[in-house]
Formats: sequence, C-alpha cells, structure tokens
Amino acid sequence: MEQLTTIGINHYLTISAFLLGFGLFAVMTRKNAIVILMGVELILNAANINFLAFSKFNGGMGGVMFSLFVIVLAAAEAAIALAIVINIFKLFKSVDVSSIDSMKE
Amino acid sequence: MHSLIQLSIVVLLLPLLSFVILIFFNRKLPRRGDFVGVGILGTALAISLYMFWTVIVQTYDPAFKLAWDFTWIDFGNVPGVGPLEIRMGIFVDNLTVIMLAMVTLISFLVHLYSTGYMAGDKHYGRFFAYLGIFTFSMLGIVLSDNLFSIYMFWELVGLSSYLLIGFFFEKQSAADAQKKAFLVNRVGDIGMWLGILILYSQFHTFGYQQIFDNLAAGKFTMSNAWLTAAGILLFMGCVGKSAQLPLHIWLPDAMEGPTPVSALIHAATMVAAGVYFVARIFALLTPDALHVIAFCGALTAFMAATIAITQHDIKRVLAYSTVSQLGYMVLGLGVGAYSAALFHLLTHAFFKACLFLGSGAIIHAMHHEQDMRWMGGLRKHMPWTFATFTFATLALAGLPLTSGFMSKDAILASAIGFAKVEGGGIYYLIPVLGFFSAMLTAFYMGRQIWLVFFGESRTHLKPAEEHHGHDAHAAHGAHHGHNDHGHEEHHGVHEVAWNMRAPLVILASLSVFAVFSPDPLDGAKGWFMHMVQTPETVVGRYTTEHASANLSAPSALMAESVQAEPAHHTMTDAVPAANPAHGATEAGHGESAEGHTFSDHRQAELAHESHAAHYTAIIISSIMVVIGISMALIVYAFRIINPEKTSEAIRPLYLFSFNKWYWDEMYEATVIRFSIVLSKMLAWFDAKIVDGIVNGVAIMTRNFAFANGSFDKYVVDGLVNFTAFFVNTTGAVLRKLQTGKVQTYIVMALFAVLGYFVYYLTKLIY
Amino acid sequence: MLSLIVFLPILAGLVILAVPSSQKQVIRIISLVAALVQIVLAIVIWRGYDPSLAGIIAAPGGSPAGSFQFIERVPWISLDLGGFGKLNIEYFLGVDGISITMVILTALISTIGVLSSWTIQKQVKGYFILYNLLATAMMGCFVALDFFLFYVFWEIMLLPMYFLIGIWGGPNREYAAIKFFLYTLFGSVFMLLVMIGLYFSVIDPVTHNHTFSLVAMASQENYIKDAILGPDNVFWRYVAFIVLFVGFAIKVPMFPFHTWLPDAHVEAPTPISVILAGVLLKLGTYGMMRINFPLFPEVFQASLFVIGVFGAINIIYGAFCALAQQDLKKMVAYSSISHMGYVLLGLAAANSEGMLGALYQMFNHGTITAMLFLLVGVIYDRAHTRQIDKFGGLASYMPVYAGIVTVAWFASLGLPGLSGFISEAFVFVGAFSSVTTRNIAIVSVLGIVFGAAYLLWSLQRMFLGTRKPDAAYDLEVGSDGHEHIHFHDWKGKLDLDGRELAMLVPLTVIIIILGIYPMPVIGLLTTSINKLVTVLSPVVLTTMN
Amino acid sequence: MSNPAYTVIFYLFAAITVFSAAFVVFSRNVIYSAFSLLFTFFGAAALYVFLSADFIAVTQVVVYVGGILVLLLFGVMFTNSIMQTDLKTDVLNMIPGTVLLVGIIGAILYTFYSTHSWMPSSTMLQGSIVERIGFETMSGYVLPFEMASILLLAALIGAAFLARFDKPGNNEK
Repeated sequence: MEQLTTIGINHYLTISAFLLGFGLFAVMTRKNAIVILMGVELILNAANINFLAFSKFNGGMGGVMFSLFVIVLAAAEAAIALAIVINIFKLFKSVDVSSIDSMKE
Repeated sequence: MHSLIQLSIVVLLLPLLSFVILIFFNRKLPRRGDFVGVGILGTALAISLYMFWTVIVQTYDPAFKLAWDFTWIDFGNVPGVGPLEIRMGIFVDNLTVIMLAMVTLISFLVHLYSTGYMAGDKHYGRFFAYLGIFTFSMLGIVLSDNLFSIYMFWELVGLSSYLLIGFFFEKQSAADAQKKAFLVNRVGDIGMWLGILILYSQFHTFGYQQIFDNLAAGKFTMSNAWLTAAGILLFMGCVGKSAQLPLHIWLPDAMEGPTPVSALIHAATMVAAGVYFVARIFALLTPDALHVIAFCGALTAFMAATIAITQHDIKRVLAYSTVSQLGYMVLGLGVGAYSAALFHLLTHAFFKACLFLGSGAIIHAMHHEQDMRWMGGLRKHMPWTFATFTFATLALAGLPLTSGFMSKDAILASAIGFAKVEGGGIYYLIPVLGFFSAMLTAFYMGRQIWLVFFGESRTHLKPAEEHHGHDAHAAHGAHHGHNDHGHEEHHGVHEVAWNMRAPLVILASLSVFAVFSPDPLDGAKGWFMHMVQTPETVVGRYTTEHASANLSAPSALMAESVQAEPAHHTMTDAVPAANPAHGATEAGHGESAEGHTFSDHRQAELAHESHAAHYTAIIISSIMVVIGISMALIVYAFRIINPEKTSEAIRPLYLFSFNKWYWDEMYEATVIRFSIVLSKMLAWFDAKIVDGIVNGVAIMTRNFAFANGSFDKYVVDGLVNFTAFFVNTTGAVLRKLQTGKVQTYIVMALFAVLGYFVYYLTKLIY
Repeated sequence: MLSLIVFLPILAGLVILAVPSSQKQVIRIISLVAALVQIVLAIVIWRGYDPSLAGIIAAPGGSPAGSFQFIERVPWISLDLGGFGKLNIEYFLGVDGISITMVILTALISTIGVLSSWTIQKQVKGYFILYNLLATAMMGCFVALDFFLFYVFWEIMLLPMYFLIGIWGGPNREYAAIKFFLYTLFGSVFMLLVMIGLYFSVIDPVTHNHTFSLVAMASQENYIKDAILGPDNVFWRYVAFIVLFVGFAIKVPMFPFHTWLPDAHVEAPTPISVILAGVLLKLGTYGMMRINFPLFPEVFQASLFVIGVFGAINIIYGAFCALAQQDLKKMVAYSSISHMGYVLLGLAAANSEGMLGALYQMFNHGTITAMLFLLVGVIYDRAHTRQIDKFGGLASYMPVYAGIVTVAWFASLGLPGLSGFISEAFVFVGAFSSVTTRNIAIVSVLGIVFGAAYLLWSLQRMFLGTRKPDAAYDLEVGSDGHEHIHFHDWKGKLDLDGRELAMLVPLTVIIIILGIYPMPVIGLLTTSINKLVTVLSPVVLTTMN
Repeated sequence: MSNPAYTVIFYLFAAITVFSAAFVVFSRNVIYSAFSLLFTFFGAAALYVFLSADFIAVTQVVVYVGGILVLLLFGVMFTNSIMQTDLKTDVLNMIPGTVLLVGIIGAILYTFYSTHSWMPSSTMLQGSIVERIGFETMSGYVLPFEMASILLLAALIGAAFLARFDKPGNNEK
C-alpha cells in the first residue's frame, strides 16, 4: 500500500513502459504512416518521462535538458516525416506502408 | 695313373660314346647304326677281358687293389670342418674286374642278340642307344669308389631301365610298368640316400675306404643304432634295385620291356647291382643289419618261388625266379657268405641271361606268344634253344655239374652255419626257407621246360578272345604284321638265326662247373672264391652283443686264429695267410674259406661253421632238387597228378600264389590311394583354405575400403553438401523474411531485443 | 661395368621409345641385342671375378674394397633431416660370390625371355619397354650393396611385372596381377620400416655417420649398442628379422604366402613366367642370404628349425599339390614351390654344404624351371590348352620336343648327371649334417619320390601311350604312310622350330654340363659361402653332434 | 510527499496518459487516434509537472499540442480526404505485435520492479527550474542548444522543400 500511495520512480517508469510498448505496437502493426508517426511520438514521450523522472529523483539537470532537446528533435522529426509521408502519398497515392515494399530485392 | 685304371676309364666311357652317337645320328647311319653299338661293346668287351686276364689270371692275388680319384668339388676351407673336397674316383679290385668282364660280356651278347630280335622295329637305333647308356651307368656302379658316384650311377641305371622298360611306350601297360619301376626304385633310393647322409654327416667323405678307415678308427660318434640304421638304409637301395621284399613288385612288370632288355637288365646285371652294392659296403654292416638282410633275402627267395609256380607267362616265371635267386644272394650276404653270394651273382647272371634270351627266341619264334599254356612241343622245332635252355634250367635248379649248384650250395652251407652261430631257434628259418625254395625252383623250372618244349603243340587251344589281347600286346610293330596265327600247327615256328643262337650257346657253356672250379662239388676250390674273399668287418667294435661277448670271453676259436697268424687287421696283410692256405691242398677242401683268418670273432666263427656245414648242404639241396624235378615230372609229364584238379583242391593257396600274394593290390589300396587322396586334399586345401584365406583377407579389405569409401562419400562429403544445402535452404527461408516491409524488420529487431531481455533476465535470476 | 650391365636394358628401352610402334621386328631386335650384350658383359664379369675374395662383409679395416669386386660407390642422395641427422644414400654396386651367379643367371634368363617374347603380338613396343625396365630392376637388385638402392630396384621391379601380367596375361590376368602386386607390396612395406630402423642403428666404420650400406650393416660391430636395432634391443631385432623374413618369404614363395605364384604363372605369358620363376623367386632367397640373415645372425641361429620346417612343408606340400594339378603350367608352378623349399632347407642347415646347395639350387632352379615353362609355352602355343589329359602319345609325333621335355623333367626331379641333382643332394647333405635340421631332412627326403611321381605321371599322360579320343589335336595319315598329327590352328612347324631350339638347347647344355662338373659355378661360391657361414655362425659352431 | 490528493491526481493523469495512448494505438480511426493523442500529450505534460519540470511541461504543450499534433492532423487531412468516411487503417502482423507488446512491457516492468536499489537522492528537484534551465542552456549546454536551433532550421527548410506542391506541369502523371 505504501508502495502505491507514495509516488516513487517506479510509477513513472511504469507509465513510460506502457507508452513505449504502445508506441512500438503502433509502429509495428499499423499500416497508416500517420499512425506510425504517432507511435513514434509516444515512444519519444516515454523516453522523456524517463529522463525527467530520473533527473528529478537524483536532482541533476541533465535529464531535463535532454528532454528539452528531445522535444526539439521530435518537432523537427515530425515535420520532416510528414513531408515524407505526403511525398509518399503523392507517389503511391496511398500511405499504406505495407504496399510500399520497393526495398524488397 | 695305372694303366688298368686308364683301361677301365676307357671301358666306362665307350658305351657312353655309343649312346651319344646313336641317340643323335641313328637315323643317318646305315642299319640305324646297330653295328656302332655292337662294335663299341665288342671293343669294351675285349678291353675288359684283357683286364680280366692280367688281374685274375696273371697276378693271382686276392688282395689286388687299385684306386685313383680326383677332386670333383672343392668346398674350400669349410668352417667347423676344415678343408673339404668331394672326390670322385675309380676303384679296381678282383671283384670289379670280374663284374666288368661279366657286364661287358652279357651286354655285348645282348647287343648281338638284339640285332636279330629287334630287327624292323620303329625305334631300332634308339634301342641300341639306350643299351649303351645302360651299360655305361652299370659300369659306373661297378667302378665307382665312393657312395656319391655310385648313387649317381644308381639313378642313371634306374633311368635307363625306365627308358628300356617303356621302349614300346605306345603300350599303356609298358608306360605304367616303366613309371612303376622308376618310382619303386626311387623309394629304395631314398633309404640308400639317407644311409649315405648318415655316414657323410659323420666323416664328411663319401669314399668307401675313407669311411671304412674312419669306422675302424672308431670315429663314429653317433649311437650304434645309427650305424645299424645306416646299414639297413643302404641295404634299402639294394631292396629297390634287386627287387627284394617288399619292393619286388616292379620287376615282373618290367617284363613289358623287350626280352633282350629283360635278359640284360632285369636278370643279369642291373638287379645284381644291388647285391654288388651291399657287397661293397659289406664291411660296415653290423650283425643286426646283417640279420635283417638275411631274413629279407630268405623271405624273398621263398615268396618269389611260390609265385613262380603258378604263372603262365613264360617271362613272368623267369622274372620271379630271378627275384628268388636274388633273394638267395641277399640271403648269402646276410649270413656272411660274401664270396658265395657274389659267386652266385656271377653264375646266375650267365644262366639266367641264357634263359631269358632263350625265352626271347621262343617268343620270337612263336610270333610274340608268351603264354606257356599255348606252347608245347617246341623241342623238335628249336633244338639249339631247347638244349641251351634246358642246361641253363638245370643250372638254375642247382643240379650237380652246373655252376648254379656250386654257388647255391655255398650259400646254403653258410646259411646253416649262420643258424648254428646265431644259436639256432628262429635263425634256422633261413636255411629251411632256402632249401624249400630250392625245391620249388626245381619244380617250376621243370614245369616250364615241360610245358614249353615237350608234349604236343597247344596253340589251337588258345581261346579266341585272347587274340586281341596279344595283338595289342604285339602292337609295337617289332614283328611283321602276322595277326591271325596259331590255329594251324605252329605256322612258321623255326630255329632262330645265328646272331640270336650264338649268345645262347656262349652263355650256356659258361654255366658249366668247370669254368669256375675243378671240383664239381665244391666251388670253394675255384678261383672265384679265392679271388673274392670276405672283407674284414670294420664295425666289430660297434656291435653290441657280439663285441661284449668278444671282449669278455675270447673263445678258443679266437685264440687259435690268433696263434695261427699274428693279429691281422686289414685284408692286405691277411693275404699271406691266404696264399699258403690256398696252396696247401692236403689240408682238405675249402682251405681258402678257413685259411683267411679274421680278427673279428663272429666272422671267424661264421667261416668255420659254414665250412663245416658244407656236405650237409650238398646232400640236403640235392635231395630237394630231385624232389622238385620229380614232382614236376609227376605232375606235368606223367600227369599222375592233374594240375588243374590240384589247383582246384587248394584254390585259396593257388589264387594267393597266382595273384602274387596280392602285393600290388595291397600297395594300390594303401600307398597309392593314400597319396592320390592326400594330394587331392592338399590341393583342395591350397585352393580353398590357404588361397581362400588370402582372398578372404582381400575381400575383407575391399569391403572395408567400400565402407570407408561410402563413409567418405556419404558422411564427409555429405557434410559438405549438407552445409551447402543448409545454407541454401536457410537462405531461401531468410529471403522470405526480407519482405521489404520496414515493420517486419522492426518486428524482428524487437524480437531480438526481447530475446536479449529474456536472456538477460534469466541471467539475472540464476 | 656393373652400371653398364644394369642400365643397358633400360637404355635399349629408351631407344625403343623412339622407334615407331609399327616396327615390331626392329623393336625385338633391339631388345635381343641389348640382352646379348648383357650376356657378354656378364661373361666378362665372370671371367674377371676373383673367387678368392670372400665378400659378404667388409675386408678388415671396414672398407668393402678388397672383399667385394667391381665396386662402384658414389654419394647419391644426401639431405639434412635436421633433428634426425643427415640422410646419406649411396649409389653402391658390387658383387661377391652370392651375387655373381645370380648376375649370370639373370643375364641368361632375360635373354631367353626376349627370345621367347618373339611371339608377343599385342602392343609390342610397350611390352618390350616394360620388359627392359624389368630386366634392369632385376639386375640392379642383385648388384646393389646399398639397402636403399636395393629397395628402389625392388620396388621398380613390381611395376612392369604388374603390367606385364595384367595386360599381356591370360583370361584372369587382372586378378593375378593385383594379387602379385599386393602380396609383394605388403612384404616390401615392412622392409622399408626395417630399413629406416637399420639406418639409424648402423655407423659406417670409415665415415662414422649413419649409412645404408649393406656391407657395413653385415658386421655387427658397426651397430650402435642402444639403437632401435642395436644389439641390446633384442626384442626389436627379432621383430625386424621376422618382418624382413616374411617380406622375402613372400617372394620365395614360402608356404603360407605362396598362393600368388600359381595364379601369376597360369595367367602370365610364357616369357614372364620364365622371368618370374627363373629370377624373381631367387630374389627372395637372395635377399635372405644378403640382408636378412647376415644382419641378424643371432636371430637366424635361433630360428633355424622354423625355417627348416617351412622348407620341408614347401617341399612335400608343393609336391602333393603338383600331383593333383590338371593344368600343366600350374603343376610346374607348384613344382617350383617345392624346389624353392629345398633352398629354404639348405639355408636352414646353416653349414657350408647346405648353403652352397641352396645357392646352387637357386641357379639350377633358375635354368631348369625356365626350361619347363618354355616347354609348357611351346605346347600351349600349338594346342591352346594346357590340360594334361588333352594330350597323349605326343612322343611318337614330336620326338625332339619329347626328348627335350624328358631331359627337363628328369632334371627337375633331380636325376644325377643333371644339375638339379647336385644341388638337391648337397642341400640334403647339409641339412642332415646339422643336428637342428636332421629330422626335417629325413622327412623331406620323401619329396624326392613325390617329385618323381608327379613328373613321371604327367610325362606318361602327355607323351606316352597313344592319342586320347578327346585330344587337342587330330590324327591323320600323311603321304608317306606314317601317322602325323596337326593342331587345329597352328601354322608353324609341328616339332620345335629354330627359335625354340635356340632357347632350349643352351639351357639343356648348361644343365647337363653343370650336372656333370659343377665347379664352374660352385668354384665362384665356396669362399663367399664359407665366409657367410662364419658370419652367421654362433661362437661355437656345431655341425657335428 | 504522501499527500492523498496529490496521489489521486497523479493516478488520474497517469490513467489518462496510458489509456489515451492505448486508444491512440488500438483505435482504427486515424482521427480518433490523433485526438486521443492530444490527451496523451496532455497527460504527459501533467506528469512533467509532477516531476517538477514545469518548463518542459509548458514546452510539451506548446510544441506537441500546438505544433506536432496539428501537423499530424494536417497530414491526416492531406492523405485521407475528409469526405472519405473510412479513415480506418487495417493492421498487419498482429500476433507478433501483441506478443512483443506484452513481452516488452512485461520485461521492462519486471526489470524495474526486480530492481530494489532506487535511491532517491537527497537533493531532488524542487520548485520551478526555469531559471536553472536558462542558466544551463547558456552555460553547459550552449553548443547543443545552437545545434538544435540549426537543426530546426534545416528541418523547416527541408520539410518545406519536400512537401511543396509541384507545378501544374509535372503533376500531370
């Protein structure tokens, strides 16, 4: 009980684990490129939560700063990714990733 | 080199020359070169007669001895022995000279005879060539001075006998007979060879004299049993050659050869070679060996006589009588009657050759009819043959006034004496057998004379189917193609030509007593018994019981012989003892037998006893002979007893004798069968087992190799192929994984991550 | 000199290589000339040979010169084995009493072989090249005094033999060839091992380093005490002796290892049978006398009885097997097994008479058996069968052939006056004089009778009597009224023709001369044999009991 | 800080975050996913606040909700015309996905909970840290900061270049 009431680092880590899992799941299973991007965002958030949680509980600023940069990168990534997705859409008239297997042989 | 030696060498080599000339050139020479053979033998005869004259007549010396030898093989300095040489040489003494004359004489006569008998034969020239090589090797036996060369000539005699028996080699029977003769002789020769080996291994020499000297000097280091064995083994050579029990079987079959050959080889000379050889080695025979020899001879004489009674073939009868007479000689040697035995050898050679040549004449006249049952009444047609044949028969039977009488009596007398010396008992068997055989001899010879010469011709009685028999028999072409003869009365039976008659006359006249001795009753008075005297034994010291008796108690006889003469050790200085004894006729008959004194107790005793038994022997044997002849007359002349009925009455005995005591059957069943079966077995063993093992190993190796190969093929190589296959398939599988879908890759990556997690956690737990 | 006589045939082979294979006659002539020159050289060597020099071991002072003759010795292979020391192999030839006779025999037999090869029609060129190679190898084996060189020749010999049997042989030739090859190879492999072992155990007294020289090996003081085959190493010395003995016994061939011989003979063409029986078998016993016994004398002395027993088995067993054969050539093959048994027996006697008899028997067996095989070949050429029962009464129709056959047969059964007798006689004399082998000698005397039995029997069945109904030839009455025979598809002379006489008559003459006066050959041997016996003898020599 | 209200609020936001994230993933409708993602971001931002990283929380709200999410929605709009009713996305390799989902989450959680050595340090972050962020940005992290800005610039240009509309000439194909 004491475990549950006093919010320790494990709670945050659990949440981030779930986010990571969901994100990965999305990346793996969804065909829609947009949804895959969303999964990526989830993963990034999971990472952020971890950074911040650790930096809070050991009192350093590294985690905070790093999560800041992560957010920045996420923004840039999102922009680029969406642009690519749109191009793909222009090419294949679809954002169905499974139909895009020109990497095969 | 003494001139006599040179002459003897010439005599030895002349027949060889005749052989070489005739074997290569007989077809190119006129008359197939028979004159070459006859002429050369005539020369040899002349030379040896000259030798006879000089040695026997001029230098009348019992101790006459000549020796010459040369190095045949030089072994160099042999470790453990020292310098070692094998020497060959020539040894001439009285006996040699006499034998030389005898052999060349008979050989010459046979050559002469053959010019008539063999005329028209396909291989006429070759026949004389064979006679030549036979004479050569026979003379070699006579002249050689050592065991090795005598063994060589011994085998050569066997070869020439082989060639001559098989002279009509188209005849299966002849081919069998020649093979049989050679093999049986070989068996005897083995024994002889082993005997030679025993002596050589002791003394490293083959020469008689050296061996005798070594023995006399007591250099024999093996046990006395070995010495006796050596004697008996050497005697085995004689058993083979002289057709003694149990190796006599070849001689009757040897009659397949042409009749002159039978006369020369299988009656007069070659078969006598065995006796001559035993005489040569007489000095080293221990008493035990002599006993064996004596019994062997006696049994042979008896057995052959019993067989001769029932034979129908005229030549077979003579053959068995030859075996029987050879038995007499061997018996004589066995009982120590050295000179008597050789005397008999000589006399027998003459009258038996005469008999054979006579039978040859008969056969020739009867167109190769050999069965006495179909003869008869020939005396009218062939008076010369009849006369000579009959006289020779009397000599063989041993009637007085003949040479055979003297020699046979001398032997029998010694046999009685021998039995006395040996202390009677079983040893009396020997004289008894001897006398009995004498009676049988008289009987079957009387039978033969009667069947052949007297009565009426029985040619027409010959059953028809016999024709093919003797047509094949006569198929060798030596005759002039008369196939169907005989039903009419002796068509063309006539006296033979001079060149066949002359030998008969000469030989018959040589069977008269006067040739050998002035006294018709006592051969011991003759020159032969004087010139050929029992050699001093050299094995006295080795003889077991006699030696002990000798050393322990020197008997009165020993003592008197010693005081009669100073101690003598060798023949040579025994001679002065002999000469006065010979001269002193008032000392009574047979001085020469006694006059020669022995330093060996036993021999002295034998000489004395045999001399004592002289008249007994004469009387008994004469009675025996008379009985035999009268029985023959009773049965065949006056037909008081019907032979057919008699033979029916005693059929088992008759068959036993008629089938020659079943010796051939016995050997056939045992030795020959055994050898053949064994050889088959061994051949099978060789092909199946030994070679089978080899092949088995080979097959095993091969299978292993196959297994190995398949291992290599399927496992090692298979591994390689499998790797390739595996890579291939996995590649194929994995290519499926490369979908090009990013997400699939992610899935895999994450699986890897998860896998790492699991691994890490398990590490963490444990 | 020796090099010349050894390599002359192979030179001829090279010349033949240049001749177009269509020129069969030229090829034959070349080989014949080479062989004849070889005989001339052999005679020159024979005349130049000094019988007073013993050989066998080095002369006092350790150098072979003064003991061996016609020595040629040059370093041949010499390579550094690092840890093992130096391997120096010499080209070392020389003759002594043991080898001189074999050299003469080899020259003689290979000439006869060339003559008898005249009838070979198939691939003449290849045949004669191989044949000359074989001749070189044989001759080399007999004159090599360096173990390695000997081994090389020994191995070279196998190859042409294999092909000569395997290509020019009878119907079952591959089997026979393989059998022969494997058998001999089996033997020689062990020889190789022993050879290496000996190399590291022996010190050349002159150069003081390891050597393959048989001369050095033959004297025991050259052995290193504790080397693998040194005097101390009794066990390994026994092993080496046995292994080496088996290697040579296969060539002899000795009883359990003899089965390659009948097959090889039956399948091989006549000249090869002649070579095989005439020379190759001698290599086994020669190897024993040259290598096996002198190198391990004490083991030899210990195993005399066994060797003698094997000899006796060869004699009797071979005779019996021959008695049962239907194929004439097989009978002769078994007879030569039986006769080589005499050689073994004589060696086992280990005294001068026995050894000399053995060596002389090797020579005589070479000539006699060569003659036998030639005669078999003669009848086989005509009748295309060797079944004894297919003949009969030949003596009437082929008198010359029958006469020579009679001489050969009687020589083989040891008739006095022919050379075979003297050697057998001295084998027995020796064997009986030595206490060890006395009883063996007594037993094996039986071989004389059975030898006579099978030979006379075959003689009777083939030559005496009359033509059999199923004979391999027809009977016809010629124009002159005499009966003649003719073989079905035989164009040549019925009786022996000139070539065959040229092969057979010299052998006959040799056999007769050596049978009457053996000194020409024995005179060469005696010193060497006596020396050999001394070398082999234990400290106290016991030929007497 | 064992303040019940505090705890409750934390669990509330945590639930919002997780479930909305789950909805983002599992819903077939892209629009719904996008909007539920909005809640996830908000929940995350709230958790940042709980982690006394207020400035990050604010940035989160601004950047994600204000920027990225809008971008995503635009993307959705571009790719699927709104008129089309089905914005559903069908799925592929569901099973391995689920296995991995469960597996990875389980593994991570097991790792976390089997690790008992989380020692909260004595100096946990307290209160606002904006000042400290500014200080850090200008002192220790100035180089990353600049690089990040350049990166953003490059990203903007690149994105604009990539996503620009083609001339009517070459979009006729």
